[in-house]
Amino acid sequence: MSRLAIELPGLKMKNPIMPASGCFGFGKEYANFYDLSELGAIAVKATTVEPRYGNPTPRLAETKAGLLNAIGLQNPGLDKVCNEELPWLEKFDVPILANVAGSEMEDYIQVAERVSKNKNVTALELNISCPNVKKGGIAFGTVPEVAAELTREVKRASSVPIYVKLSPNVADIVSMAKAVEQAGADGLSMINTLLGMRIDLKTRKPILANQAGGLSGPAIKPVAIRMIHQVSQAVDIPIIGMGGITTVDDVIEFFLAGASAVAIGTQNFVDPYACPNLIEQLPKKLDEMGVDHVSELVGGSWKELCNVR
Amino acid sequence: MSRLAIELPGLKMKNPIMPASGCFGFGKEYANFYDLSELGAIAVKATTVEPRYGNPTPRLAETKAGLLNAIGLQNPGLDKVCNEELPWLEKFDVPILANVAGSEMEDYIQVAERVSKNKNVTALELNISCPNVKKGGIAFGTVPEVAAELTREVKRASSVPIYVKLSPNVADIVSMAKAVEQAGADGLSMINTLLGMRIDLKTRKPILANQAGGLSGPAIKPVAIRMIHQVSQAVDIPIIGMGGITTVDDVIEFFLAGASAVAIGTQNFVDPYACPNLIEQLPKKLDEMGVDHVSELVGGSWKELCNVR
Amino acid sequence: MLKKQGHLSIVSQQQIAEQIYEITCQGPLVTAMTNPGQFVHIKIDQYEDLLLRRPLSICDVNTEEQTLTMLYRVEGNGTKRLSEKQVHSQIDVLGPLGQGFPVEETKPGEVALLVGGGIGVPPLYYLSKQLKARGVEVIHVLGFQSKEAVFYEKEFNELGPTYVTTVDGSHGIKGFVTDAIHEQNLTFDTLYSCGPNAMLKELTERFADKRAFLSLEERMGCGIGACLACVCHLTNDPEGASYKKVCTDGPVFKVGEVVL
Amino acid sequence: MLKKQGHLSIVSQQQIAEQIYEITCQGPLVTAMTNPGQFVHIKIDQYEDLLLRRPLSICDVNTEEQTLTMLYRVEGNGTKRLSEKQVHSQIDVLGPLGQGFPVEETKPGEVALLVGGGIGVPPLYYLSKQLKARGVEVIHVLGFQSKEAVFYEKEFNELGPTYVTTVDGSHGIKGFVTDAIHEQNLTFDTLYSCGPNAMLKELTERFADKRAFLSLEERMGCGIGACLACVCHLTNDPEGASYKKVCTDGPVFKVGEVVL
Ligand SMILES: Cc1cc2nc3c(=O)[nH]c(=O)nc-3n(C[C@H](O)[C@H](O)[C@H](O)COP(=O)(O)OP(=O)(O)OC[C@H]3O[C@@H](n4cnc5c(N)ncnc54)[C@H](O)[C@@H]3O)c2cc1C
Ligand SMILES: Cc1cc2nc3c(=O)[nH]c(=O)nc-3n(C[C@H](O)[C@H](O)[C@H](O)COP(=O)(O)OP(=O)(O)OC[C@H]3O[C@@H](n4cnc5c(N)ncnc54)[C@H](O)[C@@H]3O)c2cc1C
Ligand SMILES: Cc1cc2nc3c(=O)[nH]c(=O)nc-3n(C[C@H](O)[C@H](O)[C@H](O)COP(=O)(O)O)c2cc1C
Ligand SMILES: Cc1cc2nc3c(=O)[nH]c(=O)nc-3n(C[C@H](O)[C@H](O)[C@H](O)COP(=O)(O)O)c2cc1C
Ligand code: FES
Ligand code: FES
Repeated sequence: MSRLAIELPGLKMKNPIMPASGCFGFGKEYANFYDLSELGAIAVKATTVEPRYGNPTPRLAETKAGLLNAIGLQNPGLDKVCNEELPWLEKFDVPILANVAGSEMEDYIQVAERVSKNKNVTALELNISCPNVKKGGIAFGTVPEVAAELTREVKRASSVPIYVKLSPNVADIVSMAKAVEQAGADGLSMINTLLGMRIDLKTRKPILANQAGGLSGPAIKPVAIRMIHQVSQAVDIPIIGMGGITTVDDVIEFFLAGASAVAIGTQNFVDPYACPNLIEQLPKKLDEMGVDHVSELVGGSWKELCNVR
Repeated sequence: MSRLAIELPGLKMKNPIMPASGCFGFGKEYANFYDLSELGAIAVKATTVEPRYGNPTPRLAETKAGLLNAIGLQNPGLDKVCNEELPWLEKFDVPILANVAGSEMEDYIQVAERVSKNKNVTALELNISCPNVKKGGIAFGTVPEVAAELTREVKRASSVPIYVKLSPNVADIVSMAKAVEQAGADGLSMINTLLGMRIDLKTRKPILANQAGGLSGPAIKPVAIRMIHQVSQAVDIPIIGMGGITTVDDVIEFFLAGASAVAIGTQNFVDPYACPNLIEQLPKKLDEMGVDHVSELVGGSWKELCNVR
Repeated sequence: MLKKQGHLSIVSQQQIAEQIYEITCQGPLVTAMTNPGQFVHIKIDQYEDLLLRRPLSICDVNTEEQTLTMLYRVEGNGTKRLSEKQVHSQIDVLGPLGQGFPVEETKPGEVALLVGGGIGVPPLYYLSKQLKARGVEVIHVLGFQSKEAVFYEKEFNELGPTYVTTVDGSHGIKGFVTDAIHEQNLTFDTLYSCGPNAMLKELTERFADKRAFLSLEERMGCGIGACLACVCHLTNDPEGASYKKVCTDGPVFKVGEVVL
Repeated sequence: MLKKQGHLSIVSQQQIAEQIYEITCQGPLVTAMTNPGQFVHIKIDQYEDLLLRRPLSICDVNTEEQTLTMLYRVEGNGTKRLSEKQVHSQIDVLGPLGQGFPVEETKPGEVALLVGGGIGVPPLYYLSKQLKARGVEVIHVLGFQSKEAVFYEKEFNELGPTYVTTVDGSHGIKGFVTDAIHEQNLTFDTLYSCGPNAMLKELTERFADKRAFLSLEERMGCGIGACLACVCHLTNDPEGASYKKVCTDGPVFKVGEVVL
């Protein structure tokens, strides 16, 4: 087994690096740049029952070292995802983490049930934290009991392991994590975006048509690291870490904090080759650090034994 | 009255710009750089009953466009603040917003009662949100009922108006704001720092001795703007806005979001002349925008009439 | 898999009007930039406070010398920092991207009317050169705010008749481009246009039944179709879930195809 | 109110050892930099991803030519970006800051032992020059990791006897500075030192009863005493609330004054 290969529930990965949901569509565009089989996994765009157009434009605004987005879960809907998008991805040798979203519990169940049957979908990512949908969505992500119930139901409906994607917009992330773990989550994905806003001085209005949006990029990395550091010590399920990764040092920092794999979001927009570049740089970095296998780093900032040197 | 002058409960300010608490000590150091009477007000460092050394070092770590700190409420204690620090500031013609902190309700009450009697202290800032103290502190900042009770008691003890400084580490900032407004707060201060962490790749440990710390600086500005935009529409008390201000455009953005005055924190460390520079630049910016008085901008992003062009 | 990203070296940079800069840069990537109306997505420097790339239109290309010229207006931080870059320094360019103007829709001998507004003018230059080379008769109508904002008048004049309008009348015809088209009684076989939305809407109203192509602008993330930042509705489904992406389906669309 | 902040122009910059750079810059601010052991706080560029200033010691000053020389090791992003700055570009400098080495504590004719470790060596150079000018006999012990990391050996040699140690023995005496002091039987009236904490601790243990001054390092925010990032406990109150600030009370302290 290679020094980068890892195995998480449902995800047998060549390396611990995947693009983050919503930042990679269903892979088609990036397939013009490199072979998607190089990736550890792919987290595809959120799928809802019906096709959605999402929010009006402008949907993006840049902030210092950050990006605000209010795409609003635009996606082609369950039918098209299952009949076209996912089958297209079958030609690549890479596990798919399918991101599931909705407004009501029933939506989630319906999407989870059907999407999890696609042969390349080996795990689901439960998006309980998208800040850009108005109904339901946000409550799922901030109340432990509600998140737990949703997790339980989706777990029942799904034929593959499920990762719950946590929102950072909470006072107590550990309670959220423990609640969904107890409800049967096989893993966690964290973090989703922080809620933010920018106002245009000329128009004197928020830049985003939706007013508020989700903040991603390097600006939020310290929040992600802190949350993963806390949560990884409190739960026994693995964490897919994300939030502001741009360099291989960032990747290592997420592992040390307690992530078992990482996802790259915004950086794909800055550099379409972001994921393969990081995959290429990782072994060299492990050499520098004197580490044989990437998994040795997981939780290194709080596990006593790992702190060699 | 000058086009910059504003009047908030307890704070009769020449201009709407003040240094933020904890980023300006008790003013002595910056008095070497400029005349403190130029400032709209001064938010001094948090005061607790007893002197505190605070956290072990390292206490600071830089992040992309941000700063993590874990000072830990170091301060000379109530006696020395009232007998030395505050009297020293009396020679300047500037209202003092005294930041009050503690671990127990009684601490807050004791500090508030005595500090508010100092003749240049014209308002208190209730620090219910400092992420760097382990006991009590954090709960005050995340549970509306607890924050309300504290506000009520401190309000009773204080002889001057009180501003409650809100923590951004909550799922629902509006509930917090409304709870303390109902409990008698005269104004709000927001935002305090976001909880974050950085891990050192060489030592494989968190850089801060305290592990986690508070994230400030440009990275958090979109979160501050979003929260002020939400809260200012939901309450009737004024907001002192802060979080990542570095330029005069940032100042305007906070006003448009709904702040009535602003505080400058981290930027004082980058540029010791940050506050006087912004005060100097503000009138020119108002000219550019065709605005007579700075208060016309308050809430401009959501107030219909204000959106002239 | 085509290599669409690389570093170009700046060979010249100068201010040519109020807030308007002309930048020329060089590198092998340029050889693929043959379609006017396409754009490139630029990472201005490596400092991460300025996170995203910035989209700029191709204004002129010399494939032999592998040089790309762009014109841009200093709007915010990104374009400001671009304007401060020195000759010989590098910029990270992704492109060419998107669907450009269909040159082949206009037959040799036909008349093409090229209508540009403000910073929408640049892509029309490369378009005009290609149309002219093809034997198309080109007429330009270029709208600006005021005299100080006018650029490339001489360059366009060398390719064909050029009417410049300014809103304040300080140069050329006073008014908007549509006023000039009306006043001068300009007729055409194909209309190509790029500029502010208000202008494109006006042109759509007048020439919806004509052979016309409009280039749109929208805030972009990836520039390659993945992030869904830049979508617009279709005219035949204005409220529905169908959509086009400005970055990959556009920026040039047939008149009336998408909702402006 | 003294003006302590301004822009200096870089007049030279070169690599002088592995990861070590020498930078010299010029401007009126330099005239105030008369006390060795003081430091300056540098804003490397205006890009906000690198937020804070970086503290660097004054290594040499020419008040007549208004030039300041600093030596630094490329550690992270800030020093890396500093190393990429071109001659003639500007850096924003706050300083001189802090309390330097008390030159006047050593009388003419007395012996001063200057002990530096790694990137703690730079401030000793300006100190040595001033001591020598005062008629003090200076001896230097400079410790490095290895041969490749050694710098300014010649420069120190010109001022007085200089013992260089390397941990791996690849140059000079093998071992630590304390080994060299012991082996060479070096005696002194005053000890001045700057270097890693472990070295300062070792020196404190040996020479606590001597006239000795140590320069400390701590992560800094403001550099002027306001943020309380850089505090340390006092030896006579090691758990209490009393404290000293490295940036304003230090970086130089009397041996045994503060907890290392
Ligand atoms: C296909 C296309 C072609 C373009 N061609 C040109 C050109 O040739 N010359 C030129 O001067 N400008 C052109 N623009 C507009 C140009 O991209 C923006 O002016 C520029 O991105 C502003 O960046 P900034 O950092 O200076 O402004 P800021 O306001 O600081 O930018 C912040 C963010 O908003 C985005 N943004 C701001 N304004 C616009 C806008 N009008 N359109 C799209 N994104 C925007 C930026 O890309 C960035 O992500 C084009 C835009 C598009 C979509
Ligand atoms: C009084 C004083 C004098 C100094 N003099 C010199 C000198 O002459 N030459 C030299 O090479 N170095 C000196 N240092 C250390 C130098 O400040 C750091 O190496 C430098 O700040 C690292 O910045 P960076 O961006 O490269 O590293 P990063 O690790 O990216 O820095 C991140 C943050 O940590 C801080 N930091 C990191 N390491 C240190 C450190 N060792 N000490 C203080 N802050 C640190 C930085 O200032 C910055 O805020 C001095 C430090 C102090 C306190
Ligand atoms: C444009 C955009 C769209 C996103 N869409 C989704 C989504 O559909 N589902 C989801 O779970 N997360 C979505 N996210 C969040 C990312 O997956 C990721 O959690 C977040 O951006 C933090 O990572 P980053 O800083 O690397 O971008 C989106 C993020 C961005 C920037
Ligand atoms: C070093 C440091 C110390 C701080 N100490 C305090 C404090 O004692 N009391 C308080 O209410 N806020 C404190 N804060 C928070 C600031 O007042 C401010 O709310 C926050 O830093 C956001 O503003 P900024 O981004 O402009 O720094 C501190 C912030 C920093 C960076
Ligand atoms: S910019 Fe990303 S889809 Fe068009
Ligand atoms: S660095 Fe701010 S007090 Fe010393």
